[in-house]
Amino acid sequence: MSAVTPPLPELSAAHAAALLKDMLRIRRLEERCAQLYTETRIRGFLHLYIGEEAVATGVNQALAPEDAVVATYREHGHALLRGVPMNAIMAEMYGKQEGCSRGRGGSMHLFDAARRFYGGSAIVAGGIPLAVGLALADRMQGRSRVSVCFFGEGAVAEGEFHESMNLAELWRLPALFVCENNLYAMGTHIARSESVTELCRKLSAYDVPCASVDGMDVLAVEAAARAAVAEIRAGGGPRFLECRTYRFRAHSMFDAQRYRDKGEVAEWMRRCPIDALRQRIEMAALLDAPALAAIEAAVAEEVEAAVAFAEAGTWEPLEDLTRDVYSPAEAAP
Amino acid sequence: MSAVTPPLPELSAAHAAALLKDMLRIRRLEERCAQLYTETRIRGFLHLYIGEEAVATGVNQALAPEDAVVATYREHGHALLRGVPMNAIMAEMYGKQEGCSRGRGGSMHLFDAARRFYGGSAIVAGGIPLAVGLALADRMQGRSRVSVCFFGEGAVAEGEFHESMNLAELWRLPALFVCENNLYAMGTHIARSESVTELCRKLSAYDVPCASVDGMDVLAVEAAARAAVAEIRAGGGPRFLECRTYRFRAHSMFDAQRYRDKGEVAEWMRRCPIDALRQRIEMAALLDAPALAAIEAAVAEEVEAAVAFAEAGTWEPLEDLTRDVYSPAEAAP
Amino acid sequence: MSDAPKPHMIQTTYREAMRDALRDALRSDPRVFLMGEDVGRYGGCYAVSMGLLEEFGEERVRDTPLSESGFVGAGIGAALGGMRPIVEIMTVNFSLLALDQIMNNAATLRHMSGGQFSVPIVIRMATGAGKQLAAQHSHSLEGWYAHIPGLKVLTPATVEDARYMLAAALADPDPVLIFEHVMLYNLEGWMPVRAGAEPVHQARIHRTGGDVTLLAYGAGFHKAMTAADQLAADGIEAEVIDLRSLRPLDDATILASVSKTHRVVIVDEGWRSGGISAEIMARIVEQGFYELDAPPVRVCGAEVPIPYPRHLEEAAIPQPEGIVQAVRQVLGRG
Amino acid sequence: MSDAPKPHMIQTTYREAMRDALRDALRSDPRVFLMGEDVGRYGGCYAVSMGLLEEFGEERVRDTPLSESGFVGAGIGAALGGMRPIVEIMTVNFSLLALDQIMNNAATLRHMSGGQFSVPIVIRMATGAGKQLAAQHSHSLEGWYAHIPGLKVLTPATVEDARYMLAAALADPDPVLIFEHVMLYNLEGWMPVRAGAEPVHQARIHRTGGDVTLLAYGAGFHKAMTAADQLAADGIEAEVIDLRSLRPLDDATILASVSKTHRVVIVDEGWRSGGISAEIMARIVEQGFYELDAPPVRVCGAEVPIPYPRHLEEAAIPQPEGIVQAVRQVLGRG
Ligand SMILES: Cc1ncc(C[n+]2csc(CCOP(=O)(O)OP(=O)(O)O)c2C)c(N)n1
Ligand SMILES: Cc1ncc(C[n+]2csc(CCOP(=O)(O)OP(=O)(O)O)c2C)c(N)n1
Ligand SMILES: [Mg+2]
Ligand SMILES: [Mg+2]
Repeated sequence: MSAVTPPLPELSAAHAAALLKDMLRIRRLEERCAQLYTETRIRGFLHLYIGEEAVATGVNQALAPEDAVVATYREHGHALLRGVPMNAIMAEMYGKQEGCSRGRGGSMHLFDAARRFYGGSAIVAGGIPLAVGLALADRMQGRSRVSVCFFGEGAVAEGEFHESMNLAELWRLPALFVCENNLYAMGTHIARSESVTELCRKLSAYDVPCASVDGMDVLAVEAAARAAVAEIRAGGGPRFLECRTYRFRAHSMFDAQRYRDKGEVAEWMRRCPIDALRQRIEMAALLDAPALAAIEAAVAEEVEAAVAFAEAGTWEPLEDLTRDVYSPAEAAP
Repeated sequence: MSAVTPPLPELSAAHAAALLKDMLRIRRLEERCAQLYTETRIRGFLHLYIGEEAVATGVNQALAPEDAVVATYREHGHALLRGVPMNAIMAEMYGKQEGCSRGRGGSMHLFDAARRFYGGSAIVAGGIPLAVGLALADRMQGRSRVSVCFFGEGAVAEGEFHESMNLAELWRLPALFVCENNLYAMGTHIARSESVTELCRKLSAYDVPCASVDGMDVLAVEAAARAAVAEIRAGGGPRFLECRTYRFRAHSMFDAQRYRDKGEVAEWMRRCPIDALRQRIEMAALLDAPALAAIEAAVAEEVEAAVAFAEAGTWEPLEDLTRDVYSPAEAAP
Repeated sequence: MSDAPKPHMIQTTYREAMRDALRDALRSDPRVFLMGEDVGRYGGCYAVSMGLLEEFGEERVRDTPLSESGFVGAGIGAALGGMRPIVEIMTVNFSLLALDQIMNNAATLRHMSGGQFSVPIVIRMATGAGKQLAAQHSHSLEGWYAHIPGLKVLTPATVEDARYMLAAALADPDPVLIFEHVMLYNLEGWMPVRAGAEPVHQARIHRTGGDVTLLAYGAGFHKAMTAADQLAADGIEAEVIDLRSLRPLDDATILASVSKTHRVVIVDEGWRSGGISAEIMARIVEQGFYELDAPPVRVCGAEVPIPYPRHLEEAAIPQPEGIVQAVRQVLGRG
Repeated sequence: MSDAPKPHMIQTTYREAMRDALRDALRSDPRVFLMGEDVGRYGGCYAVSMGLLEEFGEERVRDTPLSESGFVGAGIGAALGGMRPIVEIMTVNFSLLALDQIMNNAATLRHMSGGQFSVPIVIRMATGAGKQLAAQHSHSLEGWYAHIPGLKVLTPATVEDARYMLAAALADPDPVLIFEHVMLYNLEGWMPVRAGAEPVHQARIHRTGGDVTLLAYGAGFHKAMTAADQLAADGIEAEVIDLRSLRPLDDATILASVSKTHRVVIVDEGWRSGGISAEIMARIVEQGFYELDAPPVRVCGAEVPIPYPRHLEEAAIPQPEGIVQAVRQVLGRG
């Protein structure tokens, strides 16, 4: 929680711009989604990543296109940065068949086979064994890809988390586990759900090397992720990365937030990862005001285009309801 | 694995005799059961505790009659020492209605409500949350009882184990978790199922205090259990006790034992807990040969009486098959 | 008995009724406690337990970590240890993680111990589709749970049952699962003030009619009532029965109605194949084959993971129109 | 086609047939691997995979820790990643621990991703009672699994199906569960040597007869055959059908037989209420009501946790005598 900004020897203007744009794309997309939710264009659950953008953005820097990602129901940002077009994401939010899951998944179930984005898993911890299996497949097939799994600190209480860590280390699999520790699982603070709150101590039970970084600092996340991914690719087995972060919004769209106080929220909001990066950029004079404005403008344009795309999208015909329960050519039950 | 015997300042003749008798009761009971199995008087699975008797015996010394025990399918010894009559155990092995579970459970499901013996659970790790709940009930009702759960090292890989450790420490429950680490889960050596084999490292992930003792030394187990139970009763929260032991027989009655070599088995057999205690007794001249023979004779008599009891037992009538699926209609809980 | 005093009636919502039931239970029996994810500080994911933490404290309104198998198993253990736990699994979708404990321990302990141990646990879960929560958050598995001997399965559909079934479940020495349909929490209704629960394993005839028997439960019951209204406008009198309990099923009430109407439509939001509708159909055939003028018709959930968009979700679960159509089919007026 | 060449016949056991099937699969496709508890060093808890570790090594015959949810989930992930995992859950009794992965991931991913992802996993489990293993080790849940859309459920009852169903399951792009009844592993039988699998989702008529249709699967199929022999001695000709696949069910074969015999007995070792027998009955009634001369009769597992003693275990599951009696009942000769 230190306010001291470490020096940034290697931050180029281009890289700064890229990181800022990535985070802004997530932020603006989701702000727009929240608005669309109140307008009932988007329904169901909508879990916003606002405040946590540095985590997906930093980790994504370390990944190659062929790497796989498994995420949770709070995955819009991850999908976006992995290359799923914003249009397809927004159409999915609307439930339109132009969406990246044909409209069937909505906010919680973004998928994209071509980008190796495996969802969008809405059972807490349920995606972790999938990542173990994806990594196992790579190891057995002699590929040097990395499988990355994102999940919240709430998932650490689930037995599946522990089974998965053991399997990953036992089999020395090329997997990166990224815990987005935003302190709360819905309304439950980690101190009320874990007898030990330092997550790295969980990992020492499995010998999985663990690092804990400031998840509000995109550069810190990037550095830690790069180090971890390099080790994984070098055959070092799995790595665990705890990113200490905070969600600025309610758990899903609305909740009374009786479980945390406004002061705490305000304090974390002062550490907004986007503001922080912008400040660094300004302090180091990496980008000037027009350049920053151009990024915002480009993002705004992308978001509005996505809304238009989603609005223009079409509903999957009712006759297709049972399509894809099974693969084609196989008899339905 | 040290062969040096520590001094035994406090071992009285009476205590030595009691411990020896307890272990012999288990050993001789099970040897007889094995024989009865080959004669097809006992059917189904039969998991023998032979070689591991020091664990149940040592831990039992630390318990009061009102304490609760949850065990596994390898629980004949635990039931016996908790006071379930050998007759009722043997009749249960036969499937006779005079058995401690009315004959319905057999070897894997010994129960005794009066002795607070909660089974006899045949799903690996499935009993651990039960012990957490029993301890929770005691804590909520302000009782100072202890709930003890026995399980094998194989259970540590199950997610439920981890969920339970966290709950127990989070709620500071009066529970003792005893891991009978006999190195194998069926045919799988712990080194092939756990990335970290020092079990106490798992517990540090939850801040549950852990001790690891020589499970072939009944006095060492007793001392560790007494210390742990005293702390639990004093309100110190849960404790974990790893007892390093070995099963001398196959997993259930027969297996090819292709998974371990004869030399390893022989080496552990030289550390037989009963022989070890007998040696100590002899070296310290605590009991003379007639006294030892009397113990053996008493145990033999008890075993043969149990066999006779079981043989004379009766089959539950077919009409009772569905009795007790539900409570009688008007029973109040 | 028409001059017996009418019970005092009050208006409430399903959510409030459920909360009142919980409050009552916590007040009247010190052994009762409520445990589950976010039941305390958060007030329950569907706000059912809002305010209870303040009244009863953290011990008795106990937030748990995300450890479904662990805390359901702990609830079973606490029940064995003399408590009367009400365990809330946030939704049925997460209950699969606790199924081993439910089937192999809660449902089994009594029989396999030769009757020595009862497991007086109540497990509540939200169930059902309708909120556009997609494939992993929209299961209707209450009928599937009804397969398991040793369990009882209740499906309160009315504010009255939301208010009174819990007490009956707590009075039961055996494990009882209560399935609360997510679309019912906002339901408003009138209910009589009672001292205790009505027998919970009896189906209730909510509307009498001689042309066809409509069997339903949970949210589907309300759709059946809507369908019955539409049918009545057309001169078709449906007898609508709220099953209330899926295990045990109230065969007697079902068969009596079938013997009167000779035609049956069964409504079940769960997946069709192997659902509770099949069991009901089998029992009607076994016990009332010669009473049937036509094969019973099932109106069930489509055999798909429930999709997110509203039009597909609606198409995937029973709707009044589908029920009306099924009635016409069974009456040969398709 | 009576002059077509007879396939070459060989004698084997169910266990060996299954092992040969595994060996074949491992030999013919490098993407295939076997994973589960004690499949390697121990040789499989029912000795099915004995010797495979030696031939294929630890990577492809992969022992796992006791982590059912973890390794089933890992199998699903490996399938997504291009492998063709065969995951063995030692017995169905432990599969409840992995049910979330099976229902919420394996069965669901394809539909909810809009058809982008297939999950070509095969999950094998031993199932059933008969070995006096008592309440927690004797479940018959294959019919219950058949409720879940997205899964296929196979129940090989013969050495031939033990030998050839696996290849078909592996060729299927969707998740397939294979239930191997524990009482069948020692079964000996003759089977034809084939190049590939017969269509696995078709029921097979093993014995033709005009008086009654006997529907069964798994170990129950053999009991039905025994019953048919006894009935034949009495002049009653039963048509015995091995269902082979519980999801999908082969309605066509079932209904064709019902149209011929007009009377049906269904044998299912699972618990009666809400079992697959109810679904079969429902389909027969829906599609063949007017063909029925009498209500179908179910011979099912008793609704109890299976007890340990032999006499009670036998009483708790279908036996030939009960099947014979049910046939007499359905023929009105009770
Ligand atoms: C197994 C399971 N239990 C409960 C839920 C309901 N639920 C959805 S999100 C959530 C909180 C998860 O918190 P965390 O893992 O910290 O992730 P975050 O939402 O903070 O990103 C809960 C309890 C669920 N989806 N799955
Ligand atoms: C959940 C579950 N998985 C698998 C099994 C099958 N099984 C029975 S005992 C056993 C080995 C358990 O080993 P461990 O916990 O070390 O206890 P031990 O038998 O060595 O005393 C296995 C795999 C089971 N009973 N339950
Ligand atoms: Mg969180
Ligand atoms: Mg062991």
